[in-house]
Parts: sequence; structure tokens; C-alpha cells
Amino acid sequence: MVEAKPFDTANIPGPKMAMIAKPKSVASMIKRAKRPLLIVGPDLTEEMFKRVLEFAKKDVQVVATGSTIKKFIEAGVADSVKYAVLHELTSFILDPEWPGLDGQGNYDLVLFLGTIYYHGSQMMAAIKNFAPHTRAIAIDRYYHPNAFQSFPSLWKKDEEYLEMLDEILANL
Amino acid sequence: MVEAKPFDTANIPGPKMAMIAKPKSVASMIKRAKRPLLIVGPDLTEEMFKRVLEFAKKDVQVVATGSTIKKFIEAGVADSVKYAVLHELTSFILDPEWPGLDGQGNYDLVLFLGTIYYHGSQMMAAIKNFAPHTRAIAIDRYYHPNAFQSFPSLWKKDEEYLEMLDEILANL
Amino acid sequence: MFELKEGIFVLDELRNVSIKIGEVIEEEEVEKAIMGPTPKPKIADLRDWDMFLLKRYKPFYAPYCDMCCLCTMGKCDLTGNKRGACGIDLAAQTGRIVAIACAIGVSAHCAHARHMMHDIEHMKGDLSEIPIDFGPEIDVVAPLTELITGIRPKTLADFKKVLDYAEEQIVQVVDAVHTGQEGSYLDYESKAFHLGMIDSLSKEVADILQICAFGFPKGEDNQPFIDVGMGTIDMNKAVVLVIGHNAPPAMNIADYLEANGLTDEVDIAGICCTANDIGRYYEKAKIAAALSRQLKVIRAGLADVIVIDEQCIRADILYHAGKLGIPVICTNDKAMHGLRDMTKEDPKDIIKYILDGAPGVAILDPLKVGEVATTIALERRKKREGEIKPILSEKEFMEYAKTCTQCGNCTFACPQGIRIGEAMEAAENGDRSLLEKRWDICIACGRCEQVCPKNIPIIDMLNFAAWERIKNEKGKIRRARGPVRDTEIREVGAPIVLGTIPGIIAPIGCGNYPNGTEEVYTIVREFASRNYIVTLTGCMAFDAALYKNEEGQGVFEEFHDRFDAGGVINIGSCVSNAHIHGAAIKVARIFAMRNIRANYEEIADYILNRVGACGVAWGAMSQKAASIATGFNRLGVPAVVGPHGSKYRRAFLGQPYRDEDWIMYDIRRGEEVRVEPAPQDLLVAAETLEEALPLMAKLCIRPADTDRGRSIKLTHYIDLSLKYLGKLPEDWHLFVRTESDLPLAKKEELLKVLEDEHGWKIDWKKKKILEGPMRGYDAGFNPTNVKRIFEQGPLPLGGE
Amino acid sequence: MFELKEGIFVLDELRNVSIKIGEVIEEEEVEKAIMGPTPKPKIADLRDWDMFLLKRYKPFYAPYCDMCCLCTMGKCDLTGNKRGACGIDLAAQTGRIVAIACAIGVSAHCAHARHMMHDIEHMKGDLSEIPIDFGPEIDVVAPLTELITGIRPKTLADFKKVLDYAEEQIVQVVDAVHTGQEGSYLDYESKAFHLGMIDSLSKEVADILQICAFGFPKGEDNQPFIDVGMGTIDMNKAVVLVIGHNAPPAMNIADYLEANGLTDEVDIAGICCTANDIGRYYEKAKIAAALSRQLKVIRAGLADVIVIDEQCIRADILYHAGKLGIPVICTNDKAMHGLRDMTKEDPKDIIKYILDGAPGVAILDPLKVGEVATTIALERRKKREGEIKPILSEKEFMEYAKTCTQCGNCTFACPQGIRIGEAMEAAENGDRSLLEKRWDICIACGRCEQVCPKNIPIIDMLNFAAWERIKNEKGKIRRARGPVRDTEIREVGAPIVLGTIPGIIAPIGCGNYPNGTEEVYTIVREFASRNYIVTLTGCMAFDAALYKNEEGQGVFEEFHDRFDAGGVINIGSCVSNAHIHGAAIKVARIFAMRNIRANYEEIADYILNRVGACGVAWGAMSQKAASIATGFNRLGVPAVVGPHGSKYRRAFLGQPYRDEDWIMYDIRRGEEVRVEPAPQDLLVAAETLEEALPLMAKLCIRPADTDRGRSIKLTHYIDLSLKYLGKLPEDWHLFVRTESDLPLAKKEELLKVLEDEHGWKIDWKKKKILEGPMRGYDAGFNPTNVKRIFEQGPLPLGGE
Ligand code: SF4
Ligand code: SF4
Ligand code: SF4
Ligand code: SF4
Ligand code: SF4
Ligand code: SF4
Ligand code: SF4
Ligand code: SF4
Repeated sequence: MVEAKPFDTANIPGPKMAMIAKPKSVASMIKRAKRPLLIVGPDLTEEMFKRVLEFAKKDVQVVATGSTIKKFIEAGVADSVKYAVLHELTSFILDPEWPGLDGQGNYDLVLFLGTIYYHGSQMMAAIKNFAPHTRAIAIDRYYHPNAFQSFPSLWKKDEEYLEMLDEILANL
Repeated sequence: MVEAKPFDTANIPGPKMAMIAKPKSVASMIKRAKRPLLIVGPDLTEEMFKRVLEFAKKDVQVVATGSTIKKFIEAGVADSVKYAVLHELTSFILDPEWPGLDGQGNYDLVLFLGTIYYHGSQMMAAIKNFAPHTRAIAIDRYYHPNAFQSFPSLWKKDEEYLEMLDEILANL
Repeated sequence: MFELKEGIFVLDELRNVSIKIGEVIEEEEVEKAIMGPTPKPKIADLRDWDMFLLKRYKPFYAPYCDMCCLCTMGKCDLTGNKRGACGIDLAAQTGRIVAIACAIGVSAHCAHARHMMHDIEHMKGDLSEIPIDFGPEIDVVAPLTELITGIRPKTLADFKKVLDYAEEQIVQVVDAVHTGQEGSYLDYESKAFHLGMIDSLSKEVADILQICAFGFPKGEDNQPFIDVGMGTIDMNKAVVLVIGHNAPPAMNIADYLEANGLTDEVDIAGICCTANDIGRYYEKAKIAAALSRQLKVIRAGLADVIVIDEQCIRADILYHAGKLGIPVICTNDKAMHGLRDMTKEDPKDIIKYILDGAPGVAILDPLKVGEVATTIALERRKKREGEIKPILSEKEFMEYAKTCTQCGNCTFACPQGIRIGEAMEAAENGDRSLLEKRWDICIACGRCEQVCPKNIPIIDMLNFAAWERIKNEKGKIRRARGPVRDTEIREVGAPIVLGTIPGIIAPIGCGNYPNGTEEVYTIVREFASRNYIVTLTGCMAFDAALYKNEEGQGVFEEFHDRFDAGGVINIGSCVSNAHIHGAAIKVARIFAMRNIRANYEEIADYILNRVGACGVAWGAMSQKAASIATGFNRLGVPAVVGPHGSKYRRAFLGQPYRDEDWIMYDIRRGEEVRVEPAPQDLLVAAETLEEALPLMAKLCIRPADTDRGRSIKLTHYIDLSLKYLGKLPEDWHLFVRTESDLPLAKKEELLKVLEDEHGWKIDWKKKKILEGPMRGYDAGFNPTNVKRIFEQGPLPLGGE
Repeated sequence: MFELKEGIFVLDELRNVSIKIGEVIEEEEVEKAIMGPTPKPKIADLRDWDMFLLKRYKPFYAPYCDMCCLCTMGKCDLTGNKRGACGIDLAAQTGRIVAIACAIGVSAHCAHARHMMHDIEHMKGDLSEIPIDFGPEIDVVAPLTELITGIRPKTLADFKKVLDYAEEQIVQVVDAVHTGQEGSYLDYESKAFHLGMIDSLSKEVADILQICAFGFPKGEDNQPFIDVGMGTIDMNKAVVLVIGHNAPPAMNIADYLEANGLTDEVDIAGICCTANDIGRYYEKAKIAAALSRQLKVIRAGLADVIVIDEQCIRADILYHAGKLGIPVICTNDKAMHGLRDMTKEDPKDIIKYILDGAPGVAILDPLKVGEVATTIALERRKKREGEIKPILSEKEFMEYAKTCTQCGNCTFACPQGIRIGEAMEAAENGDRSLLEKRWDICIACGRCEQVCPKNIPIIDMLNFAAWERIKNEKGKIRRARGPVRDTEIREVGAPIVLGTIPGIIAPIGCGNYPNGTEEVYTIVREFASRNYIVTLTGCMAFDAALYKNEEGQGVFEEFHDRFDAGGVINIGSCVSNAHIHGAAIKVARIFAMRNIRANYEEIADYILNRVGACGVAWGAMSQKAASIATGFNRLGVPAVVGPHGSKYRRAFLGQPYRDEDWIMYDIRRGEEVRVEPAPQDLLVAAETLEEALPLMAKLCIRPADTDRGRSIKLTHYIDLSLKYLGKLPEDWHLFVRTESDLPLAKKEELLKVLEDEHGWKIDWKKKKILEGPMRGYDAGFNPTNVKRIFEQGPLPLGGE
């Protein structure tokens, strides 16, 4: 069985915990979404970052939080990537009337990758409980129980994890 | 997949939740145990009660809690069955030095069946966390997350549930 | 101590007269009564007593959650008694959660007392002008206040410093639950005990305040009857439904009705303690229901306006009242529900605001509530028919029943595990009896409706099926009488201590009973007919009144309400609980002539050893119930709770097989004695009623019982066990010291059992026990658990 | 009001003189200052202000658990904002949990103040003989007390009624969190604000009490330096390690050392606020570490005896101290750890009891602690070598490293997610640098050791790897100076309000930083060198002192400690936080000549609009931090917390895109204006330091900034964003009202951006903005959010 064990042992929010996300179905959810958003936090490896750049190329709006924006600037793709304070950003996502990062409206699918684990977990808890208009998918190295769907915990299995990201990308 | 869902939706105690018990392995745990104890509470059907009587015949010490003792008296087996207040009984079980219901010492395996769900759940929580010298197995109609092992929730599947009890008995 | 300091005062009109005031002597000292060792005890001052209790009655922890989420170093997984990031282990964490629950509970009572005090000042003026006078039959007016603080209050103003003390102590303990610091579960329990004691004190203050300020009954028995039950609400009148615990706004409504001749046009019906208290002020008030029926009443539409004050109010009151368009008036800053605060505005404007369609309003001045609530109720009454019908039509009911898919979501969500789906199916097939039966077991919590994928209004379905029952639910309760009189104690003190009155049974608290309200009736009737004294408070008092005997009498009609054998007494609201403690303390004071002033440990020891009282909170639900029980426990009174009570996480359970836990000092003989495990537990949850009844009888046994008393107590213990469990208790023999302890009617039979099953030696000729008991009977046994008392004897009374 | 009642008093020795005292006039009234609208506000009295704040700064809830387990009707599953059995929904439940956290936090401060008061009475005698006198430069001695209660205290005795008030309010709110009753998350937040305010008040009382009673510095700058860091403890001496918050026992130790000429033989080292406070009393004291290193210090064996008082003590202190045989003396009833209470026994007996091997003892009388602790430390010192070595030997270290299986259990348990296994593997292979680096990120919580299947003493492993660092960790901190002087405010009031001092940055609180202590240093240095005023308290002050600049100076050495541009001030312990509020209030009082007496709403509005202050609790962990932040927020001061801070469950986040949230009244023009979102948030967690720095700069912007001030503030906001994030902020243009708001150095470049990216119209000849900003700049802008102030103007000052 895949390891649906939160990275923080005690991160057990209650009866509703994320289903395990399959790369293909994540890809199709992204494709079906009207406005998907990929939130990229600072806890990511170079290999992960490379995949993130691919997402950006595939028309998924990327927003960098924490200090991650620097990486994008260094990679020369600052134009297509937005910056936001994750806490503020999540509070906007809860508001159905938020005009979005581009003035075009809120997002109906929010992907998380690279957030500081516990902080990101809290943000997904907010979305799960108070944002019926959107869904959070964790495509992180860690299982995120507060997501709607999450990858299992793969922080010790880099290869496997990167393959899953690649599989999403391949299906976009 | 079997339904490892607590009967009370919100009965999620934390990261350690009961594994699903298989009748055969329960039987062999009983056999391996030096002193097994079957605690029988008032929430049981006639068919369940019949099985309980079989356990008593197979040398498993039965203790009736709540008002269940009446049933045993009516069934004419009062002699082999003890009575205890479940709350008190559980507190004794936590004490490694408790001489047991018969003066022969504490029990190293405690089976639960028919306790008022939520009350029984609390008792198993106490055993799980504070009684390293024993283990609680729920062979109830409901999944009990605080047990060490538990049957899944079968309260709507009487037949299936009774078969599982029978299978234990058959293997004793 | 109250001190005057140097400063500038004005004496009448003489400004700028500076007087230097020296030492000010408290009134009490002038009275020369001897002050006990612990006036206004702090956290550690009674810790020795606590540690004694905790050694014998070990905290039994059944965690409700294996994690802790109290700070941002968490969550911490404490499974298996691991330690969290602050270093706390699961046992201490569970003790800490218990302390937090008690802190919330005691705060409710203490803040209520303080709020009441402000209300009284606002409504009645100077507190020092309101004497505490309970008439010639009550001299010890405030036994808990005297026991704990050493203060003997003369006027309501004297309670200010009592509440100052209580508040200080609460805040001290709430500090102690902060992340980090206390690491011992024993010390957390000692702190919980401290709060439980402050809880009892706060309740006494709250009840005496309202008794004296509003002229409630002062302990008189033979109280008149008050209507209780949903069927007693007269919907032909305009109906004001008052809910909560702080009655002054409700009293203002009663005043308004009387001042305006509207008492026949408007019904005041109440839920929870405000209901009990408004009845102490205004006899025409009806008690609609207890807490666990709040939603049933509201969703049945039995109100034109709802007035809430504090505590025990549905947090979703606006949501449910809104479904039926019933406006809600909040009268207390503790529960404002986001409503507009119009306290300072003209009542006419407030009335208009509501009648124009606002869901509710906050009015924090009780003196304004009467006019507003009454006018709104009368206006809304005009707009509806008199006869009230179920909310659902027959057709809707059947359609919803059909809609149900028996998915089971409601059952998973239901705290009672009620098989609603099954009952819906039966209803669909024409059998509504299942729904009707479950109506009473349902605690109207609304969780099922939150999860039903078909949006079936389950409470309305239950109400529909039980409509006849609702309409006919009409009981009688005695008006609450308040304190137990010293003169009564003079009569019953000896029989209680000697054991010839087998015990005091105190059914108290809220209503998440495992199996409906009838069990409450059974408890009360069973013990009252066995000559126990049954003292009720809070919601259990209402629920007990809903059932009738073969002659059509309820328990309050069947039994007298004296504090005497076979009495069934509505003591009052939850805060009136204090009078039950008070009665036990008065036994020590009046019967045993003990000095109760600031002498907590000695008196608690006395009560634990001699006063066979047992509380029962069959539907204990709230944090208040937790602190109430803890307060009883520290004073030496055990309590039984229903099976939901194990979710409190902590019980106090004795281990009768451990000799070292049951050694007491015998003052008379100057030696230590191993005594019977009496009472065996201080706090225990029973799984079923059948288990609870003999258990309660057992918990009334005390080491100091005379043989005659013990024989009576054992009679009931054994009888109840035979009646409800079909067998002799497993442990009855532990309580036999001599043959005269045995129940008379069964003496030989039991001697035989002792010989056969327990190997005791019997002299059959003399029918005497020769060998067997853990100790013999000694009529002069003078037990204590406190070394100081053993060595130095009780505190002298002192002259007055 | 303080009232004398009829009664029997004794004037000096004249007993039985009965005096009838008429009206007593409070001192304050004699002073004829105008009392503001809300003296001693109750829960609902400032609710309008709260509702304004909550409309703009919406509570953002990130539940930490989707269930509620607070009563026996539960657990309730509230996922998806469902309602529990009491009717509460997840939003209100989360608000309730926040209120409970604040209640615990404020209780810690308030109970501490009360405890301190009792200690002072015990140690120094009559409180009315101890004047509150901060010298000629401080007239407004107790700004929070005056603001909240309307009282101007003259002696310490005046604080009694202040604490009575605080305790009453706490208990009122704790009542409100009882199951049932409040159903609105907004009202729970209003109650949390109320507690936050009481928290600030309680802290002021606590600090003034100790300053005045023990002669701490009274706001003087240029304070001497105190040693800080684990390396400063001199293990050649006997070492007493004091931990906690209530310093009187520690002071008694210092007194004892001085009285007995032992100051060179015994080192007092402290952890947490007791460390800061003992330094205010006894300059030779060392500050060993902040909270998050408590276990590192203990497990390194850096103590001969440990003396704990209250708060911020490991709950497992006995467990860890016991491993090394270090005895623990508990000096406070809040944390007794199950130890024997020997308060009343002879010090000699206590010393013997400990030296005979007891793990610890409780001594609740501070006056007894000095002798006992010192003697024990000296005795234990005799028995050990001077040089202190790591607990593990080289061999043990390597063996443990080998034992590790890289199972990952420790990482799953670690709040910081530290890859211990990886570091163990590296150590096994000879590279200890990973362990060494992680030593600082580790908050020494001990959770990893609880789960390691190989029982590896992970903290000892970290300490071993970081031993050189530990030995050399020697920093300098200023002695805590306490209040900000009125004379300083006179200098900086204008620059702060006009914005030319870009802001006050207040690093406060505990230590679960995401990434170790160095970030604290960076925050302080970054802002101090930009001419912000940096005021530190609590553990962050210690951690900031651990790093050095290129010249080898720490921040306290590099910067002055005046309350002025570029100052780095150790204000004091956590309770000294109140002086930061005090400084903001004094700006209103002294610079703007506002009447602060009982005038909370007006002053909070003033501060929110004009005083560019921002708190930062980078390692906010405790319930105290929750109530502290909430107290700052109600007063109009925003706060940034580290990423763990989102586990507080609630933030206050504004929505800059909602016009209706940012409308203010302009008193001068008599109209409403849409202003820039300044400050945008009241409480926000930043994910990384790089994010936090520009965010804090942004949160110092205020609508009332002058153009010059705004230009300076924007300069830093933009600079910090460029420096740490590599780009212009996304929203900097929202803060531009006119071209003179623009940072001077970048004016043209930014005008270009405004034209190109935001479509603003620029007159390039005049370098003027023609169109674009949401409002123009108006030097006379006189903003308020309070309708009453808009309509009636500020409260007059009144003569004194
Ligand atoms: S209070 Fe202690 S056990 Fe609870 S979350 Fe915080 S660190 Fe963990
Ligand atoms: S309202 Fe009644 S039936 Fe529904 S969940 Fe609650 S107790 Fe069960
Ligand atoms: S949740 Fe609704 S549909 Fe499902 S069984 Fe219950 S009542 Fe029927
Ligand atoms: S008994 Fe319980 S529910 Fe009833 S009024 Fe009292 S506290 Fe409330
Ligand atoms: S203690 Fe309660 S709120 Fe906290 S995690 Fe457990 S169930 Fe949730
Ligand atoms: S307080 Fe309310 S939500 Fe919490 S467990 Fe009790 S009923 Fe459920
Ligand atoms: S002690 Fe340090 S390494 Fe261990 S769990 Fe705590 S923070 Fe992590
Ligand atoms: S838990 Fe122990 S064995 Fe496992 S990785 Fe951590 S240190 Fe190594």
C-alpha cells in the first residue's frame, strides 16, 4: 500500500483525509479545471524546480511564495510567475469574489508543491473546510492529509516522486 | 476495502488506529494468550449472545458489564461468568498488579464485544495508551479505532459479522 | 483582609478631609470565632488532602484524543504516554485537559455570579442594603463560603471579596495549564480539585445573591407545583421562551407582565436553569424542557420570541430559530451571536427593528428586556393561529420518509448512534413507533441533519412522529426551594451519619442520557421509595418530573420535599447545587459540632468518612458538570455519571484489592485500620441504568456506618443488585464487619454465602461471624485520613 | 468605585468605634481629569471597534483539527464548517479555540502579576508604601492602566483593583467558551480581543510591580551589558540555573550570594524571562539561553541545581534533569511536578533531603530559596570537575551514529522535520557538520528521542557535534531598560507619526523559529541599520544577541539603546512588552495631546492610522504569544509570525481589493476616503525570512504618513523586497498617492513602472503623476475609523 502517512506524525485532522492522488488523474483534473493555480513554496529540490518550470510552460499559472520567487527570477521566467505571501494568498482563495492574480477571477483548482510542510498543511485545512468553490491537490513530496488529494509520502524516494511529476506533465 | 471507519464518525483518536482483525488471527491470539478475557457489554443481539456463550465454553473467561449479566443468568451460565462495572474493570486492567477476577492475575489479552460504543471506545483508549502489558481486540459489530485490532464496521451486515465470530470459535 | 489606606476621602459633604486610618479589623474577627487553618486557600494549600484522595482514588485516564494541539510546537502525538514537544506526557496532558474543562466550568458559575451581582446592583441598588437572611431556621447561611474563605457574609456586598478570591484562583490555575510548566498529572488533578472547590463556592454565591435579591424561597418545604413539559406551553397565549442561566432578564419580563396586567395573555416558558429560577420568582412560568430538548422545542415552533441569556444555549440558535422566523433576543455579553447591540436604544426602536424582520438583537440591560420581549411576542402572536401543528404536513413527512436511502450517515453522526434510517423505513411502511420511541433518546443535537445527503429535517420528522407525546407531555415539579434548613439537619444529621437514612442521592446536571429521560424518573423513584433523600437540581429535575406512577402522580407529587427520608426535593438551578454541599457541611457543623470556618480538609474528611451521599449526573455533558463533580469529589462526595461521562477522560477509581490504599487512622484507638472500600470510587461512569442503581447504593456506604446503618445500606445495595442485575453483588462481603451489618431479612442466607463462597467461619448457633471480615465492628470507631486530625484532634469550635 | 460601607472598624487602638462613612471620592476624580467613555470596559463595551477591525481584517481560519472534543456530546466532526452537537460550526469553534488560547495566555500574565504582588507584599511589606516613581522623565507611568481602566496608579497598592478587574474579565470570557452559548466567530474574536487587551494591561501591572519593588532600571538608556549564551556559564563556579518568569526566588538567590560574599563562587544563569529579570536586579547574572534551548542546556549538564518558577518550563524537567542527577527546586504553585512541598520546613532539612538524593522539592516561599539553592549548588560543585565535557564520549557518539538505521521516525516526529537520520549517517562517515548545523534549527523539544527505536539520545548527539559552538557561544545583551521615557517620545513622536522614522519593529516572544536563531539577528540588524526603532523582549532578545557583525559586535553593541531611530533596545521580559504598547499610547498622549484616560477606542484608532509599528514573533509558540499578538492587534498594531504561527489557526488578513473595507473618515474634509491598504494585515504568518522582511516594512505604512514619510517607508519596502526577493513588490503602487511618495533614489524608474505596468498617467516634464492613485496626497488628512470621533472629534484632554 502507498504510504498515506502525514509527514508530521500527528497531523491527523479528522475523519476527512486526502485521497491518494494518481498522476494521470491529477493531469486530467488540471485539464478539466477552468483556472488551475500552482503554488510553489521554498521547500523544493533543483529537480523539482525543473518540473515546476515545465508546469509554467504548460499554461498553469504559477505563484511563488516565501522566497521561492528568487529561483524563478534567476531562471529568467519571472514574467510568467507571480509572487504572493502564502497566508494572504490562501485567504484570497477562500473568497469566491477574489479577482485572482490576473484580475480574471478565483481558481477552481489549487496545486501545492514545496510549501513549508506544516504551514502548507494549515493552508490546505483552510481550503478544505472553508472553500467549497475550489479544491487543493498536494503534489508535494509529502502526504498532506488536508488536501483533497495528495501524493503519498515520497521524501525518501526522490526518483519515484519525480516520475510522478513527470507523468502529470506528460499528460497535460 | 473493508470499512475501517469508526461507528462515531469523529472517533479519530490520532495516528494509531486499530488494524483490521482477521478471525483466524484473533483465534490464534486467544490461543497464544496466557489469560484472555472477553468483556461483554449490553449492546448485543441474540445471535451475538449465542456466540458469546460458545466463547465461555471454550475456556475464555467472560465478564459481563452493564446489565448484560442478566442474560447470562437467564441462560443458566451465571457460574462461569463474572460481573463487573466496566469503568472499574478497565482501571484494574491498567494495573499490572491486579489479581484478576479469579485471583490469578491480570489478563494479557482483552476482547471487547457489545459495550456501549462510545464508552467502550474510551476504555480501549485507556488500555492502548496506559497498559503496555495487555492488548485490546474489538470483536464488535463496529470498528473500534482505539483497539489494537478491531473488526471493521459490520453493523449493517449481520450475517457477515456472525460468520466472523463463528470463524474465531471454529479456530479456538 | 479588607484594609483602608491613607488617602483623600470625603465624609458626607466635607471634602478634602484627609484621615489616616490605622488597622481595620474584619467583622469576623470581632466575632472571635476561631479561624481554621486555610482561609481562602491557594493552589497548594489543600494539596495534601488532594494527594491523599489521589492515592486512594487513582486518576483513571481514558484519552479522548491521543494528540495535543494546544500550541504551535504541535500537534504532538502522545500515543502510549509519549511526551510532546513541551515535555508533557499523555497522562499529564489528560489531567491538563481535565483542568481546562474544570476551569471553563467554574468560570461559568463564577462569571455568572459576578454578572448576577452587577445585575442586582443595577436593578436593586446597593448590595450592602440587601441582608442575607434566611429566617430563624437557617443560621449557617453560607456554609461553603464559611468553609472555604472563613467569611460569614451578612449582606450581599460581602460576596464581593469572595468573588475576588474565586476569580483570582481561577486565573491562577488557568495560568498553570499554559504550555510548559506543570508536568505531573497528580498536580493537574490537585489543581482541578481546587477549581472544583471554587466552583462550589461560586455557585453558593450566585444562588444566595438571587435568593436574597429577588425574594426566592429560602428553604421552605412543601413548595407549590410548577408546570413542566412541552405540552404545558399554552400556545393560545403569546409565548416568550427564555433559555439559559441568568434569570434577571426573565424576571424583568415577569415584572412587566404583572405591571401591565398581561399575565393571562403571555406565557413565559423556560429551558435550563433560567426556567427553574424564573419559577422561583413567578409561579405561572412553565418549564418547557431541559437542555437536551432545546432544539425540539424551537423546531416545534413553541415560541413567539426567544430570550437567551448565558450558558446552555444552542450555539446555532439563530440558525434554527431563523428557520421558523422566531426572533432571538440576546441579553448577555457572553452570547451575542453577532447580533446588533441595541442596549442603549429606545425600546420602541428595538421592537420595530425586530418586527421589521431582523433575526435578533442584543439588549444587555435586563430592565429593558421585559417591554421588548413581551411586545414582540404579543405582536407575533396576533399573526398566527392559536392551535399549533407539527411543522411538517402528513404529506411532507411521508415524502421525506420515502426520500431516505438508509445511507447511515445520520447514525454515524449521531452521538447516540440512533438508527434513524431504520426508523424512516418503518415510517415509510406505516410504522411511526420507531421514530416516536427514538424521539426521547435523541438529544436534539442536530448533527444528523448536518450530514443527511437528502437534507431530511430529521428533528422535524421526530417531532412529527412524537406529536401526541409532545402535546400531552405535562408534568409537575415542585418550585425550587433552595437551601436545606439547619432545623432539618438537626433532625436528619444523626440518621445520615449513623446510616439509618441510607443516603443522600443527588441527581444533577444536563441531559445526554444514554437511553432517554425515563431513566431519570426511575433513579429518583427507586431511591425515594427506599427512604434515601433525593435532592435534584438542573435539568435532571425537569426530566424526572415527566413521568408518572400508576396513580398518575409524578415523583414530586408522590413524595414530600423535606430534607428527610423519602424526600424528593427540587433544590433549584445548577448553582443551587451548592446547597447540597451545604447540607453535608452542615451535618458536620450542626450534628457533629465541628468548626467549619476555613477548615476544608477536616470537613471533607468528615464527609468522606461519614456522610453517605452520592451524586448522579446521568447526562453529564458540560464543562460545568465536570467542575461540579470535581467539587463534590474534593469535598468527599462520590458521583456516578452516565456512559457518555467516560469521555470526560478522567475518573477516580479505587482499587479495593490494595490494602495500603484503605488504611485509615482511628482516633479513638490511636491506631491504623484497614477499612472497607467505602466509597470505592469518587467518579465513575456506569454503562447502564441497571448498573448505576446498585452502584449508587454501594457508594453511599461509609466506614463510619453503625451496624444498623450498614445493614440498611447493604439491604439496598443487595436488593438493587438482585432487582436490576439478577444477582448478589460480587463484593458485598467486603462491607460486612459483623453479623449485625447483614441485611436482616437475608441474614442466614448471606451467612451461608459467606461460609461457602468466601470461606468465613460462622458460629451457626449464635449466628455470629467468627472469622472473615477485614475488620470487626467497633461502635466507637472514629476515623480520619488526616494525620493532623489524628494527632491533634478536630479544630476547636471557639466561642461566638 | 472604591466604597467604604457602614461597619465596625478599629482606628489605631480604639476598638469598637463605629463610624458611618458617607461617599468616598476616588483620588482620580479629585484630579478632575476627564474620564473617557470606557473605564474598565466589559466584554461588549469595545465591540464596535472590534467589529470594525474584523470587517477589515477578516479572521482567516486554518483549523488545526476538524473535530471538537470539548464536551461529552462529542467528538464532533466539523469538517466543511459543519455544526457540532452544541450547534457550533467550525468557524466559531476555531474562534472559540483562539479565545481559549488567549484566555490561557492572559491568565499566565495576570496570574503572574498577582503572584508577584503577593511575593512583593511578603518580601517588601505594604504595597501602599511603594510609590510608582519613574523619575522626572516619565510622567505617564502606566499608559495601559490609564487607557483601559482610567486609573492613574500612585503606589503599587493601586494595582490591586486593576488586577481585580482583569481577573473578572478573564473569568467572564472563559465562561463564554463553555459548550453552548456563543455561536458567532466574530463575537469569539471580539472576546479574544478583549482578552488580548487585558493581557497588555496585566503585563504592565506585572512589570511596574517588579520595577518599583526591586529597583529595576526605570527606562534609562545606555544600559550596561549582560552576558548571554551557553558559553558564558562559568562551570568552574557552582551554577544555579533559574528558569521561568517570576524572578523573586532568583532575586533571593542573588541577595543570598551578596549577603554571604559568594558572588564569585556561584554563577546564576537563567533561561526565559527570569533570566532577563534577574539581570535587571543583579548584573552578574548570565542569560544562558532562550526557551528553545532549555533541553540543550540541561542535557549539556550546565547546572548544579535548577530553580524553576512559573511558565516556560519544560514539563519533563524532572525527567531530563534526573538523567544527570541535577536536583530541581520548584518555587511556584503553578508547576509543582508532584514534588514534596517543604515550604514550611527548615532550610537545613530541605538541603539534606535533596543532597540525600531526592529528585527535587517544592519551596513556595521565595525568601527560603536563596539559602537552599546556593548551598545545594556549592555542595554539588564540590563533587565534580571544573571543566565540563560533552555528556557523550567520542566513542559513544560514534556508536550511536552507527546504531541509527535511518528509519525516519525522528523526522516524522520532529516539529522542524529535521533529517536526523541523514545527519547520523554523515556523522558515522566522519562528517559531523550536518548535526552541528541542525543543532541550531532543533528547538530541543525532545520528540525525536521519544520515538527513536534505537533509543539514541539525539539531543546529546547534537550537543556533542555542536560542542565547540556551545563553548564559544558568548554574546552581549543590554540590561533590560523597561519603559520608554516621555522625553524620548517627545523627540520621536513627530518623526514616527510623520513617517520619517520608518517604523517601530518589535521582535518578541518564544523560539520555534523555522530555521534557527540567526534569522532573529538578521531581522534586528536589518531594521536597526535602516533607522527603524527596534524594541525587543523575551527570548528573541537573547537570540538576537548570539551573532556578531564583521567587527565582532553584536546588535546590542553595534546600536544604541535609545528609543530613537536605529535603536536596539532590550525592553525586558515578556511582561515588559507592555512598554511597547505604552510607547505607542504615549505618542498619542504626548505628541498628539490626546486624552488617553479610559479612551481605548480612540487611541487604538489613532495608533492603527498613524503609528507605524509592527511586531514580529518569529518563533511564536505559546498561548501567551497568541494573547500578546491579539492585544497588539486590538490596539492597532499588526504582527508578523513565523510559519509555525499558522497553527494558531487564526490570522487577520485584509483584502486590499475590496474597496468597502478601506474606507475611512477624513475629519478635516468631513468626508469618506478610500485609502491604501495600510496596514494590510493585523496578523500574518510569513513562510520565510526573505518574505517576512519586506512584509514587515510594508506593515509599517500608515494612511496618515506624510509624503516624506511614505517615501522613506516605501524605500525600505522596495529595497527589502529587491534585496531578499529579487523583485519589486507586486503592490507597491497601491501606496503611492503622489510623486513625492516615491523613493527619491528610484523616482524616475518607478514612475516608468507606474506608466508601463499600471497605466498611470505621468507628466514627464514635471515628473508628476496626473492620474492613477486611488487617492491624492493631502497633508491635512485627518483620518479616523470611528464614527463618533468623526462626528464629535477626539475626547477633550481636560485639566488636571
Ligand atoms: S502543548 Fe505541548 S503537547 Fe501540546 S501541542 Fe504544545 S508542545 Fe505539543
Ligand atoms: S438530533 Fe437526535 S437523532 Fe440527530 S444526531 Fe442528534 S441525537 Fe442523533
Ligand atoms: S442521513 Fe438522511 S438519508 Fe441517510 S439514513 Fe439518515 S435520514 Fe436517511
Ligand atoms: S443541568 Fe446542564 S444543561 Fe441543564 S441547565 Fe444545568 S448545566 Fe444546563
Ligand atoms: S485534542 Fe481535540 S481538537 Fe485537538 S487534535 Fe485531538 S480531537 Fe482535535
Ligand atoms: S463543544 Fe460542541 S462541538 Fe465540541 S464536542 Fe461538545 S457538542 Fe461537539
Ligand atoms: S529535539 Fe530537535 S531534532 Fe528532536 S524532534 Fe525536537 S526539534 Fe527535532
Ligand atoms: S529515529 Fe533513531 S534510528 Fe530512526 S532515523 Fe532517527 S535517530 Fe536514527
